[in-house]
Parts: sequence; structure tokens; C-alpha cells
Amino acid sequence: MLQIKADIIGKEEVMPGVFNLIIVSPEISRNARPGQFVHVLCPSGDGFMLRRPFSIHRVVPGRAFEILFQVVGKGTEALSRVKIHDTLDIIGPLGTGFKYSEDIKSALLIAGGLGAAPLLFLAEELVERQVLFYPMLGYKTKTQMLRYIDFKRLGKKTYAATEDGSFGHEGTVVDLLNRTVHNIRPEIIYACGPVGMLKKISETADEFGIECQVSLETKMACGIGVCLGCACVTRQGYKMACKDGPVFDTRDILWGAEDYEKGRASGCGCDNEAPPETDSAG
Amino acid sequence: MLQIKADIIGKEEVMPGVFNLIIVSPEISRNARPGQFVHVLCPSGDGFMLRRPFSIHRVVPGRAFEILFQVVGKGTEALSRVKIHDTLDIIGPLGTGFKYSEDIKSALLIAGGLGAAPLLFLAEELVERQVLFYPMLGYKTKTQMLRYIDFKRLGKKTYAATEDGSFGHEGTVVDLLNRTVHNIRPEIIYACGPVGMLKKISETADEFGIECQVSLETKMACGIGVCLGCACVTRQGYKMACKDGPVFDTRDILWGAEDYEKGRASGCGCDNEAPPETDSAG
Amino acid sequence: MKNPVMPASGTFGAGREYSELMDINRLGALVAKTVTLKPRDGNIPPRLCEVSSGMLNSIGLQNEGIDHFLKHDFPFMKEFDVPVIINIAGNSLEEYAQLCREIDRVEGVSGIELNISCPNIKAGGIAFGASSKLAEQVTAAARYNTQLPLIVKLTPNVYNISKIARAVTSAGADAISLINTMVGMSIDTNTFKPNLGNITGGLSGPAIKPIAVRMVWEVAQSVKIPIIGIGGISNALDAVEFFLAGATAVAVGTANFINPLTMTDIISGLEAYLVDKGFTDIGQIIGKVKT
Amino acid sequence: MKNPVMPASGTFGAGREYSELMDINRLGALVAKTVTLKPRDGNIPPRLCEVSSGMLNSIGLQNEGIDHFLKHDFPFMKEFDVPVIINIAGNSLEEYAQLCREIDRVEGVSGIELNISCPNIKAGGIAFGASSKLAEQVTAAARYNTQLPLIVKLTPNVYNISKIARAVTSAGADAISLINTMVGMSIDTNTFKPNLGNITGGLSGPAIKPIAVRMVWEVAQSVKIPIIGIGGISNALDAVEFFLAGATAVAVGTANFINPLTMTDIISGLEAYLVDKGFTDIGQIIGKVKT
Ligand SMILES: Cc1cc2nc3c(=O)[nH]c(=O)nc-3n(C[C@H](O)[C@H](O)[C@H](O)COP(=O)(O)OP(=O)(O)OC[C@H]3O[C@@H](n4cnc5c(N)ncnc54)[C@H](O)[C@@H]3O)c2cc1C
Ligand SMILES: Cc1cc2nc3c(=O)[nH]c(=O)nc-3n(C[C@H](O)[C@H](O)[C@H](O)COP(=O)(O)OP(=O)(O)OC[C@H]3O[C@@H](n4cnc5c(N)ncnc54)[C@H](O)[C@@H]3O)c2cc1C
Ligand SMILES: Cc1cc2nc3c(=O)[nH]c(=O)nc-3n(C[C@H](O)[C@H](O)[C@H](O)COP(=O)(O)O)c2cc1C
Ligand SMILES: Cc1cc2nc3c(=O)[nH]c(=O)nc-3n(C[C@H](O)[C@H](O)[C@H](O)COP(=O)(O)O)c2cc1C
Ligand code: FES
Ligand code: FES
Repeated sequence: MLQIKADIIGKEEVMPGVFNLIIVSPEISRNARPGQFVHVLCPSGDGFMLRRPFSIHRVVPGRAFEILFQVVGKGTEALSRVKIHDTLDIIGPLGTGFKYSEDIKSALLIAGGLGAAPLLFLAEELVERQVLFYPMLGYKTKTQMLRYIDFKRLGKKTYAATEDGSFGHEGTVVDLLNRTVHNIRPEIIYACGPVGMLKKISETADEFGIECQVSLETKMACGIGVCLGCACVTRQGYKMACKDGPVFDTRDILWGAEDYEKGRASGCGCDNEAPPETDSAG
Repeated sequence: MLQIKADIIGKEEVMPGVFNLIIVSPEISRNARPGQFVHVLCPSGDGFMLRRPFSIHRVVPGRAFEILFQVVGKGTEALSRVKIHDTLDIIGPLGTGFKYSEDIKSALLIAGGLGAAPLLFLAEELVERQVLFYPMLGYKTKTQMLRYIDFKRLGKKTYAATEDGSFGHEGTVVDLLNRTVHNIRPEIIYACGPVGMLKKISETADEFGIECQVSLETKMACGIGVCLGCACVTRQGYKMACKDGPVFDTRDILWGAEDYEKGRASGCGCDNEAPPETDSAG
Repeated sequence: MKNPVMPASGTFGAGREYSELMDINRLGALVAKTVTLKPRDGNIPPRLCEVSSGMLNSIGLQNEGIDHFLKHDFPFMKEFDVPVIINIAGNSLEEYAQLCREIDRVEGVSGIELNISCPNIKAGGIAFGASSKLAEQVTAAARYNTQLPLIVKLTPNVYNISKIARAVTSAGADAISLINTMVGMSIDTNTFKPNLGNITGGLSGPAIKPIAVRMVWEVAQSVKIPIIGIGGISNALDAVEFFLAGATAVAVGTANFINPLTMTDIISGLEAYLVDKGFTDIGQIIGKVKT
Repeated sequence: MKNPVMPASGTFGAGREYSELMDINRLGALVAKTVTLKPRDGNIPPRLCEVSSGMLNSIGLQNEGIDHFLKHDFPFMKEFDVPVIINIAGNSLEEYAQLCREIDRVEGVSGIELNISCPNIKAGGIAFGASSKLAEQVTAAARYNTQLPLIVKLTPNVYNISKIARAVTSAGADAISLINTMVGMSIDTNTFKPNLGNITGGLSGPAIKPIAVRMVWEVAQSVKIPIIGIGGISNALDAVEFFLAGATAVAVGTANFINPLTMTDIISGLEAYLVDKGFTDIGQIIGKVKT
């Protein structure tokens, strides 16, 4: 982990409201592992101050790394206005990243929308490690198929679902998973996307006895394990998404209730669940 | 007074850190009088929110008006980054402006630095009204002679002082005034600049029995006379700089103590002075 | 009330200036700047200072007194098709009582707001609002002297806001407004002088919104009377937070200075929000925070 | 102390993580996150929410307990050439007393900070800090059980901070830190749920700075012991405001999360400020606000 002032050398609006930045950092590009993130001081704007976490989307080994982000609020809005050769204050790489044992042979990578961000880096790593993998990508509609081509180029067979049926399977990526999982039979599932989707994927994985790792998003302050603000509820007690995660084995996660399906943004899937031991002591 | 979203059609950095903006507004340009100001919502930046007041510097009759401002803090910094064809949210014209009786024949206009902002508009008005006037301009040094040429073009005889003596009289504009006032013998003095300078000018004016009007700067919130925040102490009690001023007759002003000379920014020259009736009632 | 959006006392004068910039008839109510029995000069300048996401003020209740107000300002306010609330402050119980008696006689007043929370005056003001006993007494004194709807405006500078709210409720308040400003201070690091002539002042604006929402929520749990939520409201979603917390109306202060159209924007924004969420009435979201 | 700048408890852990990003040896002191007698899980997530110029947290004093702390964290902290202050909280007077007894035995501790101001726990915490009587009792209990310098950390959620400050001073506090966070709340207008699992949380950051400066100034008028100023400090000039108000040292919280170099930047900035103003020692500006 280090704090850098890094040059932006590439910026692309890959689809309306979604941007890709290429950021120079030999150190981060060298040390980063898939699933890790960087904590970015977005250029000062209107009434926000905390850093914003973004997954490392891809690396240009030894030289630069990329982030892929969607404008959803003030921080990302400010970030979308940076220009090439602007400098960003970044802390990273952070978090533990995806884990893979040496002898794994086949993996399923499931991304919902922006969930593609950490998974493309993982896909490139798996190619390197000669692990067979199947990208399974869920989108709203055909015109928003973020990184489809890239995954298709890297994966063995690429599955896609669109909610409106304009491309691939009509429906959610969860439906698609449930229809196809008995054919694919991966040894491991890696997933990233809305928490409701992740929870359902973990249920399927459970049912089929497949190991499953997901990248969880929580609100973060420090991003490095100090403030204890990004807690997720696990069977081992509270774990910090920024330091113990953001990637967790779904067998450890205690998911929250229904309303996570509605995409509550600020949680890690756990805020309706009593913590392992409650606070009654004090 | 009205609130407008106005186009910027001209921007010039007239000297390092000092900008001139030309802003389209038929209404404001038509209604504005010298000494009035506009209340500007500076583009959102880092942790400030209130509008900032700027004198109307010049008008393009029936079409646009100008402001001349120096970057001193966050608001002016943000404002200096606007681009041509950006839009600004502006309330104006505000305040009462300089007063002149019909039969006045000669005036002395004294500007310290940015004090030139409202006085150039006044100078143009006086030319129109065929009043003879003498600009007297104080600057730090030769290279910072804001609007000297413009005043020289309009005035009968232009006096200048630089603190380092690189042009004109060496010393302050107050020294220059004291040396020359008995020769000029104006019927009225109009002045704008740091409050310490204004106080000294008013003393000289008093001594020579010359009417004197000054434009005072105070911190403002509403800018339109509602919040009662921009109070100045006068012999008639508290007056609001934004509504009763910013131009005051110096005979009415109760000046504050010594430290105003040091250029305390946030006052109107009155905060060390007991108010006419003190607060002891409640 | 046409809608639950009004100005916060002291940030809208008597509406005269803002009437040139916006349509007062769209508001839910007009709330006048605090009036006192006798004219008050207010505090020594400087009276304003901007701070992060907020401002400090130490106006000190400058006003021309109740007689002048009733003769010159109230008639102007009454002309609008909007209920008028008169906000009052006194140095003593007797002054509050007397103000209520005088206002009670006046035709066309829709309510009295007791300001027992001004941090910028030496006697009275916040002192009444910081003690449940005094708050109860001043409310009772006012209640005894007027039939008009009585709103009590509380100060956030206390540990237990619910206790104060219960006290004024039991003394006969018809509604509570909260919050007034937090006491704050700012120092000029060049001159070593406080940025306010009065040394300390009242902090308002977005900076205090989380404190205000929390207090509205707490008070909504402990009393049944309506609450006017105030504190850092700048847009419709800010207002929605207060409604969810339990406010039945909201008042806008500092934001008026920044954008005179804030209140009318909020009124439109609330309508859009309700439609968007499938509600027909603001009542459907009041107090509906899912805790 | 090399200089009067230190981290605020709970925003720097035990310094482990930040030691990778900055030079801890430059700090005036290290202040550990609050430890309790027994391990605490902390509060249900979400625990953070950003608001205008500030953040809300409801961590709930998650920590592994004093034994674990002394075994695993304190040895790490002790390695630096910097005084270490241990911050403690309890549910009862007896717990505070016991924690003091245990820490008193430990070699290399420079001071104990009593957190009687945490807004995020159900028993103890803020309740001790909001009553001058309880504050006095808990300070006395601690004082009786340790020879170490004793700092008491106060909550701003009270009307009369000077009264509390006097109470803890008379009970034997050697210093006061203030402020801890203001209680606040934020609601998600989409889901109607509070943005914190614990419903309310503590407001920190620049938003509370004016409140903190005012309280430091008030307390500096009423007690003679040193004050550690805390609340929204992000740069050297913020720190200067606290010194002028009467703080003898400052602690930085939320700003660490934004820029891990905040404290070292402040240390350099203060030096530059003093030179610029012609002072040789920070002592020359302490309490020097010209009121
Ligand atoms: C480990 C990690 C990795 C991430 N990687 C990426 C990435 O690669 N690409 C990307 O686009 N985003 C990513 N995110 C989410 C990203 O951090 C948020 O979108 C961003 O912080 C929002 O900031 P904002 O100021 O624009 O929005 P805000 O103004 O803070 O919020 C706007 C809206 O977005 C929601 N929101 C805020 N923070 C989050 C969050 N952490 N997760 C989900 N919703 C949120 C809010 O609830 C609100 O509805 C990641 C988050 C984490 C924790
Ligand atoms: C009626 C009126 C007319 C004005 N006309 C002009 C003009 O034509 N051109 C121009 O450049 N400026 C003018 N000013 C001053 C201008 O409003 C301030 O410079 C501006 O508000 C500073 O904003 P900021 O955010 O950049 O500075 P801040 O961050 O608010 O402050 C930075 C520094 O500037 C000082 N400062 C802030 N406000 C004022 C003020 N009102 N007067 C003096 N110092 C201040 C602060 O004390 C501080 O030292 C006028 C002020 C008034 C009241
Ligand atoms: C400049 C100013 C003057 C104020 N004057 C009064 C007043 O006279 N009476 C009163 O009850 N409240 C007064 N207030 C408090 C506001 O009514 C309101 O309670 C407070 O500002 C919080 O709301 P806000 O954050 O929307 O401004 C004043 C506030 C400001 C900023
Ligand atoms: C995430 C977080 C955790 C905190 N934990 C503690 C704590 O454990 N003990 C404590 O005394 N104060 C704690 N505080 C309060 C800070 O020490 C400090 O008093 C407060 O945040 C105000 O300072 P700031 O505005 O610089 O953050 C915490 C604050 C934050 C933001
Ligand atoms: S964000 Fe601070 S511990 Fe994870
Ligand atoms: S700025 Fe509000 S009255 Fe002048």
C-alpha cells in the first residue's frame, strides 16, 4: 500500500456515464492483484470530502493501471471531469483480492453491470495461469454491454443475459446461472455486482457445492482498516471490507434481509442481520 | 433587483490574479448605477456556499455589464475558472450607489487597487454628465496599475501613486491626496479601497470640508437587506451595506479603531466601536 | 397551508425583498423575523462568517420592536394569500406574555412562534430553551396570553432535546420548531480576532443538518404535536429526510440567501418526489423512517 | 512532546496501517483507539455515512479488549519515539477504575484518555460525559486508580461544557480533550432507512469545527488545565484557530482518512506559520484570541 500522486494518461467514456481511466503507477501496477482496489481522492467538488474506492480494472504491467467507474453521485461526477495529464491522489493497492488455489482448473466469472470492473483483471490473470473460465455477464440491454468483447476474447465460452432480451438470454444473470450451472460445473465462482445478485448466486453455489467468492461494496472512510467503518457480518464476526475483503468467500457471509435485493447501496448485505454477538454488553 | 442566469461573453486576466468578466444582461446593464453591485453564485467549489458581492465595473449599455475581481479566496478562485459561455447565477443590481447632485462641477475619484472596480463605472457616468473629475489612483507598483489608462482617458488630470515609487508619486494615495487636495479643491470625493485608506481619506475630506462618499466592503449573506448581517455603524445606527450602502457618506460613518489599518477584511470599519446604543437591553 | 414549506425566522425578513425575486403566494406560510417588545439594535459587526458548509451569524435580533412591526411589516405580510406566523423573543416571562397579549388582539395572525433559542443575545433567548423548567414556564406564560396556535422554537445546544420538547408540550405548545442554530466560533488567524464582533454566533446551513434530523426524529418519538423541521435544508431531498424523521412541515433558512428560489424549488421537488414514489400526500411519508 | 499534534482516538487505530504511509515519529503523541475491558463487536453496519463537510460514524467502540490491546497493539505503538496515550471506555465506574489499574501497571504508557463521550454505545459512553456529576465521579474513580497523566475527553452534546470541564478538573483530570462527535442522523430517501445501522451516529469533520472552537474557547476561560482541541481540523490554520482559542495541543480525526499526511502537513504548516508571524514557539499564540 502506498499513497501516490499519479498522472492520468488515458480517459474514455466507454458508454454514457461510464468512464475508464488509465493511471500511471509502476508500483501499483506491479503489486496489484485482481479484486484489490484503490482509494481515490476525487477532485474537490460540492460538499464531499472522503475518498472513493474503485476496483483495479486492469493493469499495464509495470506501468499503469485502469479503473472503470460509473457516475452515480458527487464523487464519481467530479472524477468524470478529470482530464488527461491531471493528477490524482490515490492510495493502493488495497484489500485482499480474489484467492485461487494452484490446482483449480475451471472457473465461472459472473458480473452484473459494473461488476465487470474487478473481474476483467481477474480474467486476465486466469488466462495467465491457464485456468479455463467462463464469463457470464448480465446487462440491462444490448447497448450497455460493458466489456463483453474483452471477456469474450479471454474466456472459453461467454454467456450473456440482458434484462430486455435484446442480446443473449432474456432475464437476469442469476436466471442464466441457474439454467446453465449444471452444464458448466465450475470448480469456483467469482462474482461481482449488486448485493441482491450476489446473494442469489451464493445460494446457487451452495446448492451445487461450488466454492464462491464475491467482491462486496460498502461505504468506506479510511480504506485501510483503521476506522472500522466498512464492517461486513461474517460467521467469524465483523470483517472489514477494505482490509479483510472486499473479496469474501460466500460461505462466510451472513447476508441481510430482503431489501438488499432493492439495491440498498450503503450496506454489505448484513445490516438486517443480528451480528454474531450483539451489542448488549455495552 | 432580479435573479438571472447570465452568459459570460468575455473574460480577461487583466493582471496576474485579477480578472474582468463581461456578463450578458440587458436588464442589469440598463438599471445599474455606479456603486451598485451584483451578488454572484460562484461555481461550486470546495466548501463554500454563499454568494460573493462584486461591484459593477462598467456597462455595455442595454446589453452587458462587467465585473473586475481579484482572486483572494475560494469563491474568487472558483470564479476565476469560469469559461466564456458558462452561465452565472447573479442577483442584481443591488445597493444604492453613489449619489451626485445635479449641480456638482468637480469630483475627485480615489481608488486603492481593486477600488478601481466601482469607480470606473462612476467615471464613465461623470463623463456623460459632464462633471469634471480627477482620478487619483494608488498602486503597489508600476506593473500593477489597474485601469490607469482608462481613468486617464476619461478624467481631467490623473494622479497616481505607487508604494515603491516606480510610477508617479512615491507613497500611498493618502499621502498624495494630502499633498494635492488644496490644489484640486474638488466639491466631492468618491473613494473605494481598503478601509484604513478610506478612513484617512474621510479625515482629510473633513478637514477641508469636502463631501466624501466611500464604498464599504463587508461580509454579506443575502445581499438584499434581509439577513441584517452586513451591518455598518453609522451615526444613524446600524445600516446595511447591501441595502443602505455599500456607498455611504463619510460624515455618517463611525469608523473602527486602529486595527482597521491593518486591513481586517471582515468588517466595515466599525467593530471596535461601541454601537450607538449598546446591546445591554437584552 | 397549501404545502408544508416556509421560511425560517430571520432569513426572510418580512418577505418584502424576496417578494421581488419569487412568488410568496406559493409558500405554505410566512414566518417573520423575531420581534421583541422594544426595538433592538442588534450586535456589533462583523455579524457574519462563512464556515465549512455553513455560516455563523450574530445578528442579535436586530428589529424595530412589535409596534413598528405591526404597523409597517405585518400589513405587508398579510396581503399574501399565505398564513402569517409571528416569531417573538423576550428577556423575561413577562415580555413573552405581553407580546402574546398584543399579538392576540391583531386580526389575521395565524400563529405565534416563541423563539426561546437565540444564541446571540445576552439575556433570555437560548437560556429559556436550554432548561426544561424555564421552557415550560415561558410556554405556559405565552399559552395563558393567547388563543393563537403556539409554536415553540427549540435550541439544539442541549443534551436531551426530548425532555425540553415534552416540557413545552405539556405547557400547551401546539407545535415545535427545531432546530435553531448551534453555538459556534471562528477566529481570524491573521488578526487573532474572532470573526464575529459578538465572539460567538449561531451555526446554520448544511453543516447542522444531521444534528437537526436526529433531533426531529428524537422529538417525534416523544411528543405527539407537529414538528417544523429546520436546519440545513437546501433541496427537496433534504426536506424529505425531515419528513421521514417525523416533521410535518419544514422551514428553510440559510439556503434562501444562496438561492432565493430554494423554497419554491423544494415545493416542486416534493411534488415530483411523491409522484415518483407513488404517494399522493406528504402525510404518507411523515415519520415513516424504517428504524 | 516534539510538537502539539496527535491523532484523535479511533481514527488512527494503533498506527499500524498509517505507519506504512507516513512517519509516525514526527507526531507529538500516539493516541490509541478506545479499548474496553472486554472485547466489543461494535455496531451493526452500515457504520458510515458521508454528510456535508463531515461524516457520521456508528462504529460502537469495536475493539478486542484491554488484554489483547496490551499484548498485541501497545508493544507496536511503544516502538516509536513518541508518547503513547491509551484511550479507555467502560460501562460503569468500576470498569473505568479497573482499566486504569491495569494500565497503570504497564511500562511505557504516557497517559490515559477517558472517553466519556462516545455517542454510539448503549450504556456508559456519552452518558458519563453529559452530566457533571457522573463526569466528576468517573474522573475521580480513574484518578484514584492511576498515577498516569489523566486526560478526560468530553462530549459537545451538552449545553454547558464549562460546567463539565470544571467538574472533571476538580476531580483530578490533568487535561481535557474536546470535542468528541455530535450526535447526528441521516436517512436514505429511497429506502426510508437510516443510513446507519445504529440509526444515529457521531458527526465529525469540518462541519463541527466552529462548535469545537467555541467549546475550547469557553473551557479555556473556565479551567487552567491543558486542552487538546479536536474537531474538523484539516490543516495548519485550522489548528491555529484552536491554539488561539486556548488549546495547548490538537488532535486530528476524520482528516486522516482523507489525507494520511494531514498531521505531518500540519506540523510543517505550523512551523511555517510561526516563522511567518515572527513567533518562535507555539506557546506564544495559545489562548491569544483578541476578544
Ligand atoms: C471495494 C470497492 C470497489 C468498488 N469498485 C468500483 C468500481 O470499480 N467501479 C465503480 O463504478 N464503482 C465501484 N465501487 C463503488 C464506488 O465506490 C461508488 O460508486 C462511489 O463511492 C460513489 O461515490 P459518489 O460520490 O459518486 O456517490 P455518492 O454521492 O456517495 O452516492 C450516490 C449513490 O451511490 C450510492 N453509493 C455510494 N457509495 C456506494 C458504494 N460503495 N457502493 C454502491 N453504491 C454506492 C449511494 O448510496 C447513492 O445512492 C466500489 C466500491 C467498493 C467499496
Ligand atoms: C459591495 C461589495 C463590492 C465588492 N466589489 C468587489 C470588486 O468589484 N472586486 C473584487 O475583487 N472584490 C470586491 N468585493 C470583495 C469580494 O466580495 C471578496 O473579495 C470576495 O467575496 C472574497 O471571496 P473569496 O471566497 O474569494 O474569499 P474568502 O475565502 O471569503 O476570503 C479570503 C480572504 O478575503 C477576505 N475577504 C472576504 N470577503 C471580503 C470582503 N467582502 N471584503 C474584503 N475582503 C474580503 C477574507 O477575510 C479573507 O482574508 C466587494 C465586496 C463588497 C461587499
Ligand atoms: C442570519 C440569520 C438570522 C436568524 N435570525 C433568527 C431569528 O430572528 N429568529 C429565529 O427564531 N431564528 C433565527 N435564525 C435561525 C433560523 O431561523 C434557523 O433556525 C437556522 O438558521 C437553521 O436553519 P438553516 O440551517 O436552514 O439556516 C436566524 C438564522 C440566520 C442564519
Ligand atoms: C470513525 C471514527 C471513530 C472514532 N472512534 C473513537 C474512539 O474510539 N474513541 C474516541 O474517544 N473517539 C473516537 N472518535 C472521535 C474522534 O476521536 C474525534 O473526537 C472526532 O472525530 C472529532 O474530530 P474530527 O472532526 O477531526 O474527526 C471517532 C471518530 C471517528 C470519525
Ligand atoms: S474503511 Fe476504514 S476500516 Fe474499512
Ligand atoms: S447581506 Fe443580508 S442584510 Fe446585507
